[in-house]
Amino acid sequence: MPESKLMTMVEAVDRFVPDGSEIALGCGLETCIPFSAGHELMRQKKRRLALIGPISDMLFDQLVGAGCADRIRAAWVGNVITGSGYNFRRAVESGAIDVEDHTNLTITMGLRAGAAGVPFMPTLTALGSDLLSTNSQLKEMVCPFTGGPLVAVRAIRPDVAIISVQRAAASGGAHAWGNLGVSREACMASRQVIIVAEEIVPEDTICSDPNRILLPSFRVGAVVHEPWSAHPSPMPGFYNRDHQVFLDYQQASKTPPGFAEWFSRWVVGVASRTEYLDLLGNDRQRQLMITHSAPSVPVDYGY
Amino acid sequence: MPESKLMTMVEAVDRFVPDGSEIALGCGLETCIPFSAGHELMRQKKRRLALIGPISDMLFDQLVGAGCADRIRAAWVGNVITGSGYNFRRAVESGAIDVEDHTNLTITMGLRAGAAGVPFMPTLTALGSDLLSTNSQLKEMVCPFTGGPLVAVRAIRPDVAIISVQRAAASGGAHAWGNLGVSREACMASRQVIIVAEEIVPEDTICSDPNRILLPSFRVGAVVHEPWSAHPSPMPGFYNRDHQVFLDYQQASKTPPGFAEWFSRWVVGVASRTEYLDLLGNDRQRQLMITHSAPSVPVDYGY
Amino acid sequence: MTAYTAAELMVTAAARKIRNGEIVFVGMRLPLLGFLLAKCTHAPRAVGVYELGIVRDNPSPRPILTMGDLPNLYQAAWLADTGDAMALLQQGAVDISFIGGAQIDRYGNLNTTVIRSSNGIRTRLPGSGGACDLACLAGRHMIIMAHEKRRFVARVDYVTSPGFGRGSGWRQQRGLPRGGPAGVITTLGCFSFDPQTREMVLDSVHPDVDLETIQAHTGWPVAVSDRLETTPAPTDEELAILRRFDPDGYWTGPRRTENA
Amino acid sequence: MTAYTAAELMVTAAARKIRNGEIVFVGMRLPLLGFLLAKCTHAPRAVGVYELGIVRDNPSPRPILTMGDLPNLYQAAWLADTGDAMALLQQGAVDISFIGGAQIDRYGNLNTTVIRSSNGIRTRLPGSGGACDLACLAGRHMIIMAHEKRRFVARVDYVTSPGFGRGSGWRQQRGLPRGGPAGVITTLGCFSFDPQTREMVLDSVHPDVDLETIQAHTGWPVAVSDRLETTPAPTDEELAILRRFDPDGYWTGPRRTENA
Repeated sequence: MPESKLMTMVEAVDRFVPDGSEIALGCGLETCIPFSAGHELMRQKKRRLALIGPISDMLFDQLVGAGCADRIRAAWVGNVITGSGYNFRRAVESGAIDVEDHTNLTITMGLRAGAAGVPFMPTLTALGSDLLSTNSQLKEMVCPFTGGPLVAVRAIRPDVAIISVQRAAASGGAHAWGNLGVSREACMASRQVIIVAEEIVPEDTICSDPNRILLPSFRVGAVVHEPWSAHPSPMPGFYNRDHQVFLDYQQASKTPPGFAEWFSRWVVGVASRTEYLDLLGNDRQRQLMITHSAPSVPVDYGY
Repeated sequence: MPESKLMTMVEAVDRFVPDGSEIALGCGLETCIPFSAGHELMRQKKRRLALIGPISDMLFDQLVGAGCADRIRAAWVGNVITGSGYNFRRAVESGAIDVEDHTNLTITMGLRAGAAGVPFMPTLTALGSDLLSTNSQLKEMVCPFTGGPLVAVRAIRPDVAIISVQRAAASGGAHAWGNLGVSREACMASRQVIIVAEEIVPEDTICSDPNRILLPSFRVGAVVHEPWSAHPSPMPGFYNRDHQVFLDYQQASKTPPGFAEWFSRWVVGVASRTEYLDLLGNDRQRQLMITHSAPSVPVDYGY
Repeated sequence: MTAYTAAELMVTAAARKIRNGEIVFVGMRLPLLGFLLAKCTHAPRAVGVYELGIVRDNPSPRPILTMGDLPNLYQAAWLADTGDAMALLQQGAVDISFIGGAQIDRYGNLNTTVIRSSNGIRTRLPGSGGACDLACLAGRHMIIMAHEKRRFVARVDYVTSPGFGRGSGWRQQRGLPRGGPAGVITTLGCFSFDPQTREMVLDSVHPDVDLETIQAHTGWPVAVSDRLETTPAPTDEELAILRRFDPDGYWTGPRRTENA
Repeated sequence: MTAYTAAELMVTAAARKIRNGEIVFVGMRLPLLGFLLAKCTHAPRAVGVYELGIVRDNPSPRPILTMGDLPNLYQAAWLADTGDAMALLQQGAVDISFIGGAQIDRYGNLNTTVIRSSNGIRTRLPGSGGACDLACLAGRHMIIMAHEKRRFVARVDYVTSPGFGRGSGWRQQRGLPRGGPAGVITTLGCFSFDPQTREMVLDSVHPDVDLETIQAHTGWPVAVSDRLETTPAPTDEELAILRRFDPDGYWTGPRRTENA
């Protein structure tokens, strides 16, 4: 029997995310965003985090509003269906946080470099843009073969990645499906990985489909069982996106007092994801659950 | 209804592999080697091919013996369970073929560069080896960030990749499972892809599990329905490795007359894969078929 | 003829830029609808690539508000990594893409990063996302944005997504491998770029908009095509399809949320 | 005590080099068995990484002849790309690996590419495969090979897989980030490398082998450890396990096919 890495979100965040950590989260860009982990980071008053991800829908804006972050390494920070992230805007404008401006492709190449274990990767993007002058992790270089200009992206190696997935075993083996964003690279590039799973399943379920395993379990530090961890973002196989929450947050976060009210109600006003779900209500959850089931046709790994 | 790309192996090879092509095949290294495609290349007397792949078990040796190739871009050419490839050895020693010597990692990085659309990728391997002086596609370079030495691997962009998979739809959507080797990179790096499938299935079967699709079908040129295409290499979900064939081939290929005999019996002595399987015999096929079924637990892509 | 909103006109104009069989990198917001409209009208063989790591060649089974909505994953043609979608782009496999911006200049350079006002106040915007990548690497890209004087400026404060830089030859000099903006669709008209000077040229004005209005909302002297036209209105069929995909008018209705 | 073959002794010696919990990059042939033996004896928590794109943390359900055999994929801990397995290696996540060679020199440099004989005839070998990568990037690597004078040479004809190059400091100078050969297991004895000079040092001779035989089969003056031992024979338990995994003696029996 492999060692169990099951623990609560409180314990996982406490143990694996010290203040000052560089943390990749929201690696699905719009799907499977680990909002529950983000809220626990806020409840534990984590400070000086660097947030890494191409786009983490509105989670980065929430973490900035809660004062957890002093640096963002991202391509886009806002609220996907409404636009600007107001906490982010205020924090940058006041100088409270630094931004390392990436594009989706540069941050992907940076994580791929980290995952591959090389100090940089080259890309053709961002040539001629002002990102080259404001982000020191991007350097123009000459291709050793063609002689043409390229942009070198320095490897990104987060201290920890937090990934919301559909199902995991206690050992850390995990199945993720849907669009994967930069999840695979982020897991392989990070020194530590926290898996947040909708369901805990037997090892055999995970090993029944080894191609769907996100990363080798020896790279996983913690497995947290937390249903609805990604709400209000969607989780393929479980629940749809809760658009209204994004609209409500936009309104709430326009002013600091509005954000404070949202924060006291939805984050510090609940002690855990269970209480959050109680506050959300059963009806709301029922409305979001998938109603059109579409199972995959199995494959055979026999011998 | 999407356009059907179904055609015979004769037609696919005739249409998509002109003499002089750079061709990636055997991308599973030991599994899913497209032997049937290789044998059709030999029957059609293809010439001046460049063969690309880290390790293609003994297929490259066969193609070299048949005179199809004048260049090899690979990490290892032989016969996995017996060692040397005798045709390869003879051809290199006589100067009939050129070898671009790679390691598994350099050829992978070259294909990943081709797949990513960048002109090279850096790696830490091969420093201090003589590969750097004999392979012009590897160049020592200085990291723009760390100042340390690296090896730049020039992008590899095959003209065509031939990939044996378990199941495909007529449109080119294909499911591959098991160890994937460099299949994903090779498909994305190649200008044209030929899919050879054990089974042709409805589009819905493929779309029921989009994470398992090997590459977007708009990149596929041909879909060939050819059961047992990978024999004697193993095909997960279908049949085990036929070790005896590798041992027999080792003996046969030790001398040019031995190889000629093997070639006339197993390649030009049969007009198609169907005739090859008749020659192999039903009993042999039955012995190789998987007997312990191990289906994957399905996942849900509903909404 | 059915009444329509400015956004519906813009989405329709965008959809018409997609040719049948093209590989389309589908951005956030209005382009989502433009791609669906094209698929359902003149470009049924168009394929959509989404930065989340999605490729689709059929429309989603129900309306979506954003590309991560689960119906957009159902029976997708490929679900993979963001890096795989970006690889198609970097290779040159993407024919056309659509991006927006907060500021644009006459050469089609776009800013979605930071605005500096004359009194020294900075306004921070969300950043590039995939916009810079699309502007650098797609075969061509279309720009869709609100036409306001504060947005159509002589020089953008920050080049997030390069257009033609300072004009003719600039992209080649910077090493950009291909592409450049093919046109701009605004709330007032449609522009293309002069093949020589690379400057924005007004090709059509939307119904009920006049040249003076456009000039008044543009921070440089507008170059006008010899063959200036009126932007064709959406057909009833196009509107019906749009409203099927955006039934609540979230993106194309009067209730649309405007954001930089 | 059960009689055993030279290959069984070598595999046993190799298995003992694996520590419990280590990440092992498992090469072709004998190392396949060495890993399985270690898993079933002192290193149950060892994890195997295979260049085909396989990670396993349990033994395969039936004997395999090579790593691509389907039982090696069944209930694997990860089935992925060759690039993913190599990424673990390049990152420095692999603790130990095993490689073979056709020629070796006193600094553990290996040649599996080409032999040049004195009469000018070249013999082409299969090439690196993953051997160069393992020699460059694993935390440490063990070398397993037949001990013959034509193989143990003063200087290899081609450096396929770097050992310690020309001795002390060489790997650092070339920019290799870590590692180096930790030992050599031959058909005659076991060697380690001197921490200062980086030269191969004989630590043990196999039962019934004497020093003179080893020197006679080595193309340079052999350095011998002050604490020279006899290589411990495989235990009955080890032999029983080995024969379970190699029931026909393909790799460890007298019928084993020898190849460069």
